[in-house]
Amino acid sequence: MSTPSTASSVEEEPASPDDAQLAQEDLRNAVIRFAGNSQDGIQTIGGFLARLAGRSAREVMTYMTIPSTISGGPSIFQVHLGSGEVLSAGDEADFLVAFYQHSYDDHIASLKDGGVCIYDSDHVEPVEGDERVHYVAVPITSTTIESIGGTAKDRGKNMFVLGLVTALFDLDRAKLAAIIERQFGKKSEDVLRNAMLAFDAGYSYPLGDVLGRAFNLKSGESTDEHRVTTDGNTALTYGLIAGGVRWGSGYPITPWSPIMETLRTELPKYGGMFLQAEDELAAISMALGEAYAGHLAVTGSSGPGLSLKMEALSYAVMAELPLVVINVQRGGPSTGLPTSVEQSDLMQAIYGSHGDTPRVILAPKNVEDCFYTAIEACHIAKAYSTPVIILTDQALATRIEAFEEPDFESLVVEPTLETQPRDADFVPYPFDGHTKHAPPGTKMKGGQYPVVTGLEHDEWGHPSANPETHQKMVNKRRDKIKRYGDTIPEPEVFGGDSGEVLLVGWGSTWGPIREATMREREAGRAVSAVHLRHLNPLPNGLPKIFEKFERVCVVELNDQGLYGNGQLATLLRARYCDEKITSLTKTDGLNFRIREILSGIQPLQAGA
Amino acid sequence: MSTPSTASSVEEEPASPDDAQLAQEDLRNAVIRFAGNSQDGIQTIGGFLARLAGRSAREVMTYMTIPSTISGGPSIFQVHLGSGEVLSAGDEADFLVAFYQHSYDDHIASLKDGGVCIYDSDHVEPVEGDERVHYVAVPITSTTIESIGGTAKDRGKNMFVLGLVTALFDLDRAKLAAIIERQFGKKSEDVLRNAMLAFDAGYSYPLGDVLGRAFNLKSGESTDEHRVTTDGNTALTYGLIAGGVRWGSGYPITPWSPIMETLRTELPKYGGMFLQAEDELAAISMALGEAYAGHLAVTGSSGPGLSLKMEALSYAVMAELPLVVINVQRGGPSTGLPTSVEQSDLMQAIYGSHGDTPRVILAPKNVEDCFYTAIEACHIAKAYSTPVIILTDQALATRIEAFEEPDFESLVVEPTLETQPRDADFVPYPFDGHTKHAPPGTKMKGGQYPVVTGLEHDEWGHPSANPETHQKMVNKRRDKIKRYGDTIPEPEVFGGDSGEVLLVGWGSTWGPIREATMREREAGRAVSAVHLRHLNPLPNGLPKIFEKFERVCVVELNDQGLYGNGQLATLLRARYCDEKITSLTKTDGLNFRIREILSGIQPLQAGA
Amino acid sequence: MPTTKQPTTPETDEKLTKKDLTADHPTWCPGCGDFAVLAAFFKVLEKLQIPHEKIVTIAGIGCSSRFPYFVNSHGLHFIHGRALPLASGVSLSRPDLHVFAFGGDGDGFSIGGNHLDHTARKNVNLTYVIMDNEVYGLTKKQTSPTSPIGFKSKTDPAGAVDRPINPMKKLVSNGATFVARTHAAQVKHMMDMFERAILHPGFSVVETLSECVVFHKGAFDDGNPRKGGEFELVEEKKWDGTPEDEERHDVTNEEAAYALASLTHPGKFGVFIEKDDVPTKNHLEAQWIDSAREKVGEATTAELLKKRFAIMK
Amino acid sequence: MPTTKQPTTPETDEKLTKKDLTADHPTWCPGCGDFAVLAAFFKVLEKLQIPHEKIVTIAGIGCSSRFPYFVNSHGLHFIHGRALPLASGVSLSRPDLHVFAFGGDGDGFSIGGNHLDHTARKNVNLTYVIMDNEVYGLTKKQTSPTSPIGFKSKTDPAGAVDRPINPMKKLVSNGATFVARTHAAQVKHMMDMFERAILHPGFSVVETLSECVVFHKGAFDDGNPRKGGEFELVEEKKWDGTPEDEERHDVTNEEAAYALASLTHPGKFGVFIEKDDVPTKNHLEAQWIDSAREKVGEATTAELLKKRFAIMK
Ligand SMILES: Cc1ncc(C[n+]2csc(CCOP(=O)(O)OP(=O)(O)O)c2C)c(N)n1
Ligand SMILES: Cc1ncc(C[n+]2csc(CCOP(=O)(O)OP(=O)(O)O)c2C)c(N)n1
Ligand code: SF4
Ligand code: SF4
Ligand SMILES: [Mg+2]
Ligand SMILES: [Mg+2]
Repeated sequence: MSTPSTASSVEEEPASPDDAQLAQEDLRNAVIRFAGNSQDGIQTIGGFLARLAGRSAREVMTYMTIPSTISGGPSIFQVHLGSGEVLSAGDEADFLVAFYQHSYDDHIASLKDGGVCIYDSDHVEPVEGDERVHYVAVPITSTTIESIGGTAKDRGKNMFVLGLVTALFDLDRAKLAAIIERQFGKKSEDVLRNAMLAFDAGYSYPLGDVLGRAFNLKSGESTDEHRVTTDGNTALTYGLIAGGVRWGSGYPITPWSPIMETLRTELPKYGGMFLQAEDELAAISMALGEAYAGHLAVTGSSGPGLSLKMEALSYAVMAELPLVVINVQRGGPSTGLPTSVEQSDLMQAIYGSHGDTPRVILAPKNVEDCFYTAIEACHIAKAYSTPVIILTDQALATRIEAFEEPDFESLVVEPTLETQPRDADFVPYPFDGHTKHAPPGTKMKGGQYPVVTGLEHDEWGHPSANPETHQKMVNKRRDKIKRYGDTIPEPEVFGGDSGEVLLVGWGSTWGPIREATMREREAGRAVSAVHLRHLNPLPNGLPKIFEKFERVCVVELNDQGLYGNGQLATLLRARYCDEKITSLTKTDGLNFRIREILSGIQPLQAGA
Repeated sequence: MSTPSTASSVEEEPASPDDAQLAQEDLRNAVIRFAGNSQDGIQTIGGFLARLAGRSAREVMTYMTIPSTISGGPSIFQVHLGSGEVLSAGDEADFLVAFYQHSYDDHIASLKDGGVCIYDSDHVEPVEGDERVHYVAVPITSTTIESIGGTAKDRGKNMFVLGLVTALFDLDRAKLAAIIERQFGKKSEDVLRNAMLAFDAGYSYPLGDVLGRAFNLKSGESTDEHRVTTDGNTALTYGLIAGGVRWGSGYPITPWSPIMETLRTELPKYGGMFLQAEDELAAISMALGEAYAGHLAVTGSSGPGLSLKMEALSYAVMAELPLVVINVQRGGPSTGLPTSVEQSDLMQAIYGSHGDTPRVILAPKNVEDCFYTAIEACHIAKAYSTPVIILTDQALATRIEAFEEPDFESLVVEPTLETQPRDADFVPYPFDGHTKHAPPGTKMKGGQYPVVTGLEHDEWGHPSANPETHQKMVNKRRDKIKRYGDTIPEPEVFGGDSGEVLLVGWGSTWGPIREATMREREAGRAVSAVHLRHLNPLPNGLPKIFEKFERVCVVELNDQGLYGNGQLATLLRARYCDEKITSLTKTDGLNFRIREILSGIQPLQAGA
Repeated sequence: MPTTKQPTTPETDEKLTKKDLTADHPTWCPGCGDFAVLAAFFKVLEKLQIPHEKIVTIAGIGCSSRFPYFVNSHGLHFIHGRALPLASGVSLSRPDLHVFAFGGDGDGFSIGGNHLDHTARKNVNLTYVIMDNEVYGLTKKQTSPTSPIGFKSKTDPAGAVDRPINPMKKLVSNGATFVARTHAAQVKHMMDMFERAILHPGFSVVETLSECVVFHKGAFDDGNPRKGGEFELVEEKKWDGTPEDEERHDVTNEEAAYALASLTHPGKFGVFIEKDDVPTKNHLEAQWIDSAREKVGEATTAELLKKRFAIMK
Repeated sequence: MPTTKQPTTPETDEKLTKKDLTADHPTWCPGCGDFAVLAAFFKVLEKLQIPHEKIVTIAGIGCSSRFPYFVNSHGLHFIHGRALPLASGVSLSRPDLHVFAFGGDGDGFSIGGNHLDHTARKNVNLTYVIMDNEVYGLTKKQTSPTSPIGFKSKTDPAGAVDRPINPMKKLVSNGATFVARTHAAQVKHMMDMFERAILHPGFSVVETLSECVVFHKGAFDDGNPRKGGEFELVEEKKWDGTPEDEERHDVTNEEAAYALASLTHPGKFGVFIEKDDVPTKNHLEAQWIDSAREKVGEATTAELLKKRFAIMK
């Protein structure tokens, strides 16, 4: 998904609902204009907001236009929310929500300089390179369809947008829900349920730090033409291409689909191709075929699809084939919450396959890191001839952030097909673990051709049930990954390198954790944070870091499990047997709010 | 697989290669008669044994019969091994290995009273109820086919039997391998490889304590008509039936197949049916359909098949459907070693599915326990409406042991279909976690019918993305399993309840660990053992036990992983953060030998 | 007798109405073809008066697979592509139920294609309604196995290149014993097909062209007279010996059905295959159970197990 | 030009012999039909003189799937049922190779049945040899999807009850562009079928009846004259305009092929389908790549990425 330039307007800090709240404090008056068709029930949105404001301390004034035809037509609804005194419905809007191209065309002018235009990217194509305002693309129509299996008349998109705005301005969700209930409860229980489905989807949609961005511009930063703005799925996709991926295969699933769609559209330009398979089993099999053929290949999916790939992943470990596997995590288990964020697939990534299957797991911390993590995964997969799983998530996938444009010249890896003839002493599975397969097409000077296999095997790939051989091969596959592990840089501590509480995070919780750490330190509390991008193997050197803190609290978006520990916490406790490692977890489909982290670690702090 | 009565002849101690070694010490002279067809190359077996004995301290004398026809025909080869002085090839045999019915018929008489008859259960049907000798059924033909993908002429079954005998008498495997190499190496490398494949398969075939049994009889115990003799797969299968399982579905895979074959053959007698599916995905889906229909259903497989069931297992947790799932573990990863024992699927059983999926994992400790574990799994699955995974393994599956006949009257659970009408206040997914589905066919007095679903849902099963709902439902699914966990009896310590080293085991290592513990205690060392049958959740009360020992060593047949801990050790360390918990692991496709455990724990002992 | 016991539910004489069957308001987009499928399904159930508690609706994942939420009956919303094996488990273990499976073209022909073939050859007694919109709807417009060549989607921006599968050829050749084809814009015809499918003993499939108005608009206009298309019916033999009857389709003739399946889009609508002489798997397995039960007679579970363990002594 | 580079392997003029192709001694049971399949495969490769290093043998799991170990060529032994998608990945990403897939009836029609249909409709350029013994061999005699009704196996002690799938109907209807049927006891015929399959542009399948002498002895005697059976050939049209030719089979006629497929066991042997006019997926995707590459011209990867990122500014 591409958006017009808002380069100047984006700070590097990651998005999190609370950033919105932060910014909102400085926001005196907000004029929001909803432009769409009356059939979409945009009046309803306005009505709800007005009522909410009415019930809150907030002042409010609204106005709307009535469509010309009864059958409905273009229409707008404008709300002026204010913490101070509100004198008008506002002539110029701070925010414009555009449902259709015509809404955008007719109303973009009413948006004040530096205002924010949220548009339905399923219908609207904004003017390229318009620097006057900030653009935020949200696939309103399709995300609503996704979240409720359709868009059920006017109870769909408008409720989604209402949820979106509620999160954006950190409005009182509970109060609004109550109002909605009173409204739809009358009609019927299931109408209400559908409305809430859409509302919750909008509320949990990761908009990113929209307000934050707006304010930086107000504070008049100069624009920087070296910065790019995009979402995590896009950044990851181009990271793969930069890393040398030219082939892959997948099957659609939210929120993974955009990656495969972009790869399929883009790879031909680079001389490669991404294949849509009939299911996830075929997808990973095709990708393994491409890998065996000598290419650096990728496959990916989300929760349910990853579970289907576990058998072939076990093969990839046994056969020692390089493969990059993407898991865009979403709410689980089972079909769960397809459009919500969660980090509950970590253990599966490590232990999901049968047998002992040492493999590499990485997790990007923000949108920019999605790009670099992808490149890193490519390097590792090739260097150690191993599957590498990247755990990203629904929030990173769809969130828009800006970052320095990568230095492609220095980063790009050109793929090569290593079919140069091999000498007679070549073996596919050397006991020293330095496996480098000879892809088909390679002449074997010794005249003996290799077999790649999933049965336990000798160095030549011949099946073997010999006890010593099995033991040696298991050791080899494990030591190979340990050898890689020793190359992982020791993580850096954010804050001070000693103190009371050390927060540990992975993946998209990086932002809120960092934010919380800063708040605590501002408040004079000795809280620091360390973020892990390498989850299997874990980097060395953590004990040195941990020992300088009284408490180590692992903050993650998964369940505390049967023994009170989240998934990463479980791994850390198992490796280091350090009782001071505890967990702060939640699974409500939303990223951490700063205040949730702050209150969550309070019990760990002195005087608590 | 059924065997004629050898009731009297079996002690309750579990089998392990070392028991054979034990017994063998008392074994003065062993006369072994191999009876088959010359085409099977039984002479080769004899030849190898003779040469081995020649190269060892052992004395040896052999004789053979030449088949009448050139094309080959019935033939025997007899070997007389002895530690003392050997005067004849032995007229009466202590051991008879019968390849065919005619071999059995013609030579059973030559076996002395109390002798051991090892027969190919693929071809031989021994006389029912013959108490004169000990019968050991081994599917020689099919296991050889399985292990090498065919039986490749005379290099198949005979090498398998040679491996069998080598393990049985604890002969010098290395020496024999060398002899075999010299023999076949001449011919060609791959002929040798096939020979070794078969040899290793025979060597790792879990014969059980054959000699042990023989000697108990010699020491003239009185026979006990309350004891039954069978293998673990059979015991488990009838445990399921006793526990109320009437329906199920599966797909063939070694060593799981015999369970599904017996269920398919037997269930109709009990008014149920086991369905052969087109693959493992369909198998677990059919079983879930049977469960949803109101039955207690079972599915199962081995490693690769379990990986394919991970997505549907995630559904079973989300939808809260009762299901018993069997995993007959074998060597991994991937296709690995289909006919060898390993315990490397524990982590997958717990963490293999996407999302947070709390579920119950049990593991039987010996053949008898397979029966009772199955019944226990049935109870749990129904009582908590949850999937329960039983982790058995290839050794337990095929090993023959004797045990007290179960008291069926008191154990049998008659299945009932609970379609009695439900009141208007019924909900399928109560927040209190006491889920009891109303199967189709149930009249709903309130007029509203329930939906069973894999999407996150409210109490009625309606999809919901509401943050509070998701959090509450995740908590509920977890707390339900914790509630069950609190009902698990605290494990008992074998040996003394305090001391230097506590060995911790699970599954089929129970025997060797127990044996090793006894040896240590005889030698005056303060070693005890605790065995865990409940792996998820773990029983409470372990810290109380651990604190009384200086070292806790977890003995298991899987890899030490990236951080030096086996799979159960990892779980224990994560839960208790107790550094004294260490690991003794191996993955060579064989169960632990006593001496491997003894030497393995030496470093943990004082003076080491 | 140790077979599974079921309490007999009290007989009721209330009539089953559309109102009883209506559950949540469907979440489908306005204009989605699936609304009509649901309406037709309600009407047929009303007509056939199947006991309310005996109706079971099962689906995989997809917009169309949301079906069970919109029918007030026992229902199960499963995972993507596996609805049929699950439904088979229900049908085979509970012959007293009326089992319905619903799903889309991706669910049924892509990830679920193999289960469809094996359920068909085993002739499991259940009714399967495929809502084919020739696109992946719920995941927002990727090429599906029935998307026509040239169809522009998010995975084929330049237009699909792979030959689509032919659902009717698949169903005719895999041994399904009732195979019909209908169009969501033709409610009467849909009802007729659904009714015959439900009354068919064995595995019955109705391939229903149901438009996705958001991601594949107009896909089936060529089969819709109101959109200038042609809705051509399969003329079934009346066996009246008239010369016209020669021309008509014999629903027991597989090769003739295969020829019908070979017609180009929109093809013909109606019953392609209807074979009543193939035993259902339900029947065959029940026979096995009955004969086995007969042999064991009055023996209790405990007695049977004892007997079995006796030979292990 | 940032497309994948491959070092050109030095041309060699050594002739490829059976000896070069022989690897491990097959582990199959004495008398297993698969030995003959292997022998025929060697002979055809000898005849066609495909460059040694360009030959790739791929298989799933099963006795027959051990094939790659017995051929001295680049080979891969994969997991059960997924050989075709893996082989497709190899073929589509490496058009310079000759890709062969081998497997059994369980591997190909049970767990792998869906992949077979989708590989066929996409017309991926590779050759697939199915060794159908109508039983699960490696796992020791369970009913397979091609086991005849009444076949006694470990999972059907009283005899199989499910209608087996008809491999030829499946292959004719799923769009495979070359479909042949042969018998392991007829080496010459096998060789002929293999050769034509290999020379066929696109997805070619040879269904080969190959006896499992241990678990399904005599299964194909009815197609073996030496065992008193009949080996009836498909007479292909010569297009010589003679009246006899009327009767002969047109290998481009799907409905005629379907009729052939409907014959009862042992049926006829030979080529059922041979369509050379269907573009391969290899060709279609290559076209897309070429036109895309043309548009970008000499641009390097870095330049292309820069260009893409520019619009994100
Ligand atoms: C294992 C798995 N893979 C992929 C998905 C994502 N997914 C959900 S529905 C669907 C296909 C929808 O198309 P179709 O079956 O035709 O139903 P429609 O929405 O068109 O009615 C896909 C790919 C999933 N939920 N589970
Ligand atoms: C996922 C998975 N399921 C099951 C198995 C067990 N298995 C191995 S081969 C096979 C079928 C063998 O039959 P077939 O494909 O016909 O080959 P054959 O041995 O008859 O040549 C099965 C079920 C497996 N290895 N992996
Ligand atoms: S997206 Fe298409 S298939 Fe789904 S509900 Fe909307 S119109 Fe129907
Ligand atoms: S078991 Fe059957 S298929 Fe397998 S090698 Fe032996 S004869 Fe061949
Ligand atoms: Mg569809
Ligand atoms: Mg077979």
